[in-house]
Amino acid sequence: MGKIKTLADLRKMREKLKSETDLRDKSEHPEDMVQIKVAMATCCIASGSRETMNYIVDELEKRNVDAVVTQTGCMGYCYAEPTVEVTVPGKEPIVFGYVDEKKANEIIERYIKNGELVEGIIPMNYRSIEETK
Amino acid sequence: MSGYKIHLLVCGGTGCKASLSTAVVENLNHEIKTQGLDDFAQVVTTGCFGFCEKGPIVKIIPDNTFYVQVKPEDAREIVEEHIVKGRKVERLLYHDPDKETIVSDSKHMNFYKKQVRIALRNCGVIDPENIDEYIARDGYKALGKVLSEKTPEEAIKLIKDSGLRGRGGGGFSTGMKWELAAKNISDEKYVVCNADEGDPGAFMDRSILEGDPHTVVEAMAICGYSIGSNYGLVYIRAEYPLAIERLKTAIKQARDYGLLGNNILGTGFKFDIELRYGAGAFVCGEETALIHSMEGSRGEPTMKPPFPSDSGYLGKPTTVNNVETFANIPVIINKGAAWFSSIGSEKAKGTKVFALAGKINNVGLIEVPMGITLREVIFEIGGGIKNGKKFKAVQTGGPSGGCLTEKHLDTPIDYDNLIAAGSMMGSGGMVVMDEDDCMVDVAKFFLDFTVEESCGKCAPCRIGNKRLHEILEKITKGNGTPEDITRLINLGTVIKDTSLCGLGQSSPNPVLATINNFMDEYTAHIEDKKCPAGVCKALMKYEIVDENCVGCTACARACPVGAITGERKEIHHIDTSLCIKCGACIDRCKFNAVIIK
Amino acid sequence: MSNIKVELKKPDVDKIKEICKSFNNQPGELINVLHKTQHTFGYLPAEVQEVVARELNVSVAKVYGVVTFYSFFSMIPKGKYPISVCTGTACYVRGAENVLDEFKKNLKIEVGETTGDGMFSISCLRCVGACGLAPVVMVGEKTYGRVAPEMVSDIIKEYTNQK
Amino acid sequence: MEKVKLTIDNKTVEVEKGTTIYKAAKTIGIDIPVLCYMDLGDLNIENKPGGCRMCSVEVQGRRNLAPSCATDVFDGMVVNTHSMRVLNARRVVMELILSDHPKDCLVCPKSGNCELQSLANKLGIREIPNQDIAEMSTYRKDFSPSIIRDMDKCIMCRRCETMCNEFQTVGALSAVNRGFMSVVAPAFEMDLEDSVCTYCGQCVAVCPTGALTEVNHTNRLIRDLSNPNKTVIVQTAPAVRAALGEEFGHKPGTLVTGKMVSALKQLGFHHVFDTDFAADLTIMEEGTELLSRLTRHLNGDKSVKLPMLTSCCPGWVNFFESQFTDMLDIPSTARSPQQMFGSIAKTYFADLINIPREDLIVVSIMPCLAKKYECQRDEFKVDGNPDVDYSISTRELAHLIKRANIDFDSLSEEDFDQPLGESTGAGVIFGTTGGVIEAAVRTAYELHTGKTLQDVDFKELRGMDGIRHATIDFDGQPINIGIAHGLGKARQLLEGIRNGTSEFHAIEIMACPGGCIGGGGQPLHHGKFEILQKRMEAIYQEDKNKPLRKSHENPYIIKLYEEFLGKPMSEKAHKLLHTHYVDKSKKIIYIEPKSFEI
Repeated sequence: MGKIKTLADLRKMREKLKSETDLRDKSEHPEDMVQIKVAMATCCIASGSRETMNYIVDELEKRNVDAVVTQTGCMGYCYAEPTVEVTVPGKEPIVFGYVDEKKANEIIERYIKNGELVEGIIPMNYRSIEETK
Repeated sequence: MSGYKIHLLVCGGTGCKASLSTAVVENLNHEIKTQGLDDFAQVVTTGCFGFCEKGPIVKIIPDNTFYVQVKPEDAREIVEEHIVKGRKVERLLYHDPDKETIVSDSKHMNFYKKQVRIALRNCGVIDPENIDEYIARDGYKALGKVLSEKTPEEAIKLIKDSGLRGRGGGGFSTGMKWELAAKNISDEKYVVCNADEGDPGAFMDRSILEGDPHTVVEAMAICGYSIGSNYGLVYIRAEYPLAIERLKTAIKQARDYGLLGNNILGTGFKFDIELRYGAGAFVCGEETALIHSMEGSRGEPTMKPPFPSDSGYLGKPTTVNNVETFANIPVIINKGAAWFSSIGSEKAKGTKVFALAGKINNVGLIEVPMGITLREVIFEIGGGIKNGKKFKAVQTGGPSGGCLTEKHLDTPIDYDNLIAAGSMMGSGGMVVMDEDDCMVDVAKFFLDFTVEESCGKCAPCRIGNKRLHEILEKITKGNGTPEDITRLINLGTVIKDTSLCGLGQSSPNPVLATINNFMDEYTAHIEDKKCPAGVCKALMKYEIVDENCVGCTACARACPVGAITGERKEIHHIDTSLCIKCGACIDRCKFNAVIIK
Repeated sequence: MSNIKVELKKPDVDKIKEICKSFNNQPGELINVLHKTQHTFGYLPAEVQEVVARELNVSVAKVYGVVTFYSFFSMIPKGKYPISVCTGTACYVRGAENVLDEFKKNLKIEVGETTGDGMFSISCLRCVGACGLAPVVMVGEKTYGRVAPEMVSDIIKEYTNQK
Repeated sequence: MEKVKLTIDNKTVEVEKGTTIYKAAKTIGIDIPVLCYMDLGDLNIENKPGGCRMCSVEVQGRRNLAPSCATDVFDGMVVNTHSMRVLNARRVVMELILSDHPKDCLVCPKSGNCELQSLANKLGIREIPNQDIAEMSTYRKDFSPSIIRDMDKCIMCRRCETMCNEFQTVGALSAVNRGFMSVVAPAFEMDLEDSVCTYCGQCVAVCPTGALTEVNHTNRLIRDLSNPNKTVIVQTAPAVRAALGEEFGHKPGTLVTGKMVSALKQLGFHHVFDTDFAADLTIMEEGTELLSRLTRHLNGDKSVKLPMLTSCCPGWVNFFESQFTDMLDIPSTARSPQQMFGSIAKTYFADLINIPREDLIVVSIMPCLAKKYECQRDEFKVDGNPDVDYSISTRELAHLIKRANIDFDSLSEEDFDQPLGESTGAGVIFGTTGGVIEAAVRTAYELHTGKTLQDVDFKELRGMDGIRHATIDFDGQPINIGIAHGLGKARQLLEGIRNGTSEFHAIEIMACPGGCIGGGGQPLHHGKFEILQKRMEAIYQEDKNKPLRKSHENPYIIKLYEEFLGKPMSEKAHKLLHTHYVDKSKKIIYIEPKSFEI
């Protein structure tokens, strides 16, 4: 490990490292940011939900969107896997089905960033995944 | 970029380690590997989460799931269920005893709701052995800021303006302390971190050192810059091996990064830190005693003045602050004096870390804003009294403090209010007592501690505390007289009035406070020869209830001194003059025929 | 003072000298030196203190004064399995006293003593900081939490069985 | 110097900044009681641990009471030294101290002369509450040849520790243990005899209670004096006559030589002799040795070590025997005057009066406690019979005189007996720092140069500074002389010799402040320097009064050599008047093979 010789070095280093622990801070205040829950049961993983999740996490970061991506159990819409629930602050949660990378891209760009509605919404008969328990 | 989508934070504090949290980490790592999730999920050993009652704690980020009392064998289920399938392991979640509900994240737990974490900001969040994680969370930013943007005078003024007061007990303004040392002109000055936390039942400093050692390193360097010192010493209890290790690691990492040593951050400022070990003497928490101990002598306090800021370590100007005080410094520098002083009460700014212990549901480490009430701390954060018993008192300030009772529950906690209530802030130990605790016995317990820990230098403390203890012993044996109370009060007052250092000046507090608040218990011991809480053995009487006794002779056979007589199938009898109150008969009797009166 | 007379072999004396030297033979480092020496030898018999005094050029009386001031230093060897009962406040109110009594009764030694076979010694310590587990007992490096008097004989058996 | 104004007991007082309340009060006649406090003034030793809290006073605006001995005054300070809060506190703390102190005052050696006892009396302590349940801290009683440690009586004033470590740098004593069982003791609480103690007695001299006392031989003396089969003779050291009067109410510095002799005769000694005689003899031997070493050295003999150190102080001898064992060949081999006297008494004088040495009891009156040990050394015994049977201190003698109802003041002045009672002024000044070397110079100069000194007063060798040096011109040959009193100062000179920076030819060392006049067996000076100064003046006065002031002119000395010894440094002189030194450092490392290995 090299020495941190100047203040600028320290700042650069901090910026670089921040993402490593950012998650821990963000998760303390999920209500302030976009929350994305990816269903991650065995059935979902089989249909590629892990790839979807990885894609979403990386893309959000690249596009500077403050969001928390968590995983959750099977939402029960196995026909539409991978499924993803998105909660934008101040709005009701919405569940999307068949979320592959392309779909995910669309959700981020259109729904999350611009508030436009995107196709593929699964009709809601519940309020939030957590509360179904 | 950031490789890990999921972080599993596992508490690596002393308490959780004692409950095998190291094995939990190992097993989690193993399971993650088995599942092939190495680049997806990361296990981080962090410092104390504070909720020691329910340790070991495992926290899953980002969904903020808070698992309690996790055993090594639970690792598999956590990984298979939660990490792989995203299903929370319900049986490991916290059960709120009040509402009988399950709370999955710490945010919604009463234990955490009212807490404000400044000194503990990184505890339970970062890996204390990884300087990068500290830097990521604004670590060493404050040092950089002070070195580049502020003169030492400005730095001191900022600390002064924040209203930060010493968290080790005295409550002296930290900024003023720095100013006094800064004003002295000397070829060498020293920054000392007092980590000789000796109060029984207090573990605030240990947790900070274990969970966030870099904050202390950074703060000491800031202090060094402010007062004009290039040399820091941490006086740490030898009984804290984990804290020592982590601090050593932190110092080494800081040196490797050039954040300690010569020409720090290219500013020309030079600072380094060394460790000195305590060796088991409570009195060394007193700053002059601590300095003598660091110089290799008996840890006997000396008269102040001269204060360490004028003549301290090796006779040079020295600033002594405790761990928690230091832990506040970087945040104050980063967020400003106004921000800090907006937290807390009128007279006491910021937060205070307390170690909650004793007969309370949620034993652990908490950080709350000054001015919070005891009721909030004990009943909301602490979850009330264990086993539904009745609250009797809370002991604050360790052996130097006093007992606070029911009537103090709504007093806002700050330095002055606690003193007014006959106790003190101390370093932050809070031991809760319930109806089963005898307050005379508790006073005796603390005196026993001071007698053992008195350095012996001044007569009132050396002999006086011994005599106080003897009188309490006499009372708990049932030989007390009303004059003993007068004697306790007069003796206690004089010891406080004449002792050399803070130890003796406060050692009679537990006695005086319990006499003040629980005179009825003293009277019961003295007049009625009874211990209402049933603690003082000498005042207990074992009796056999005739109706319940079947004459099985079990008790008589169990009695080690032959105090129980009676023929088979006839009612037995205890000769109280022979009885040594060992309790063997109660244990043996299957018919609840032996009772304690 | 212990009556055990100890013969220091040359390697022992050399070891102590080496420790002193690693602290530059500075009298101010006395406590650090004693820590390290005790760590090496397990305790600090008079003869060891004499060597330390000579090396650091301080009086033996001073070294002894320091050793007897700090409870961490011991002049008698501890048992193979040193038992430390935490008697901090939190442990006390949760019944540490009874646990301690049970150990004393079981091993037939007092606090500060070592059993005849050199297996166990009992000491009290003030707060290991594991108050959540009160009452706490440590045997060597191993910590036992929520110890009840009934558990004492089992804990002891754990070690007597291993030998 | 900056001045501050304050009020003490409603009186205004102005003192220098940095003065303590205690000292400020003293300037206006308010004597605040102290117990652990000790101020050795010019010796620069101030013991103020703040331990006894007897001097507590009330300071307006302060939360607790202030120890006046260790609290500095400030401008506008308002002090009350006798409020009821203060009096109550002092009483309670004194009761506490007494509750851990034996109550055998009636038979305590310090009874009547005990600071604790008189303060307890002043504070009106008449009972000790809860004494029935009060545990006492008790320790093993420790008897050594010179000093008895009865630490049950220790009140932890730490004065002895200060003397032993800071002033003397002997390091025999330290505070040990903690809390209620803390006490001042040698390492491992071993016997003083096994420790590095030099028996200088400075600890005894400052102990406020009966914790540290001298081994008392008065009863043995009375027994011997009442034994018709024994001839009991006495020698008195030079410093005794300059201080004994203080015990009888005389001003410090009053010479009581004649009365002392008279009292000793009344006590029944068969012959009253003078150690000063032996001091003259010492000069003959030591002076000759110095000259011989000097001449050989100046002639280029590298095997001769210089400087030569004096050897008449037994505390000093003990010091280098245990702490400077690499330098055992530097001190003069001459025995001390006490031992030279004993040796001559039990040979020459016993022959003279024709009795076997066993029937002759030689007693010495010494200002010193180390002398008690010295006369027991094996080197100074013949077939187990010591040259000096025992030594009693100035204080013990005073006690004995009072005990015998001798009205000291009305005594007539008497002269010492002959032949061992005649002395010159040179012998007298042995009692003060610088005296031995001055006496040696007087003789060595004349013997070396063959000239007669015009002025025998070497003022440059006198004084009270801890370390002094002077160069004396020996007829063209400059001789560098060093002087130290107090073992701490001696250590400094010795370290200079050890690292080769010393340029002295001869050094005089005395273990006690001021030399023997401040010895551990003298009336207590409580660190008051002016008392030592007066005693010193008395010694030089006595020197001046003497018709003969050079040792080699003492007619009885001349006669002794003619009749008995031959020449200085003769074989006989060697046997009787010289000694050797032993390495005592070994004794603290006890290696007893067996048992434990680590």
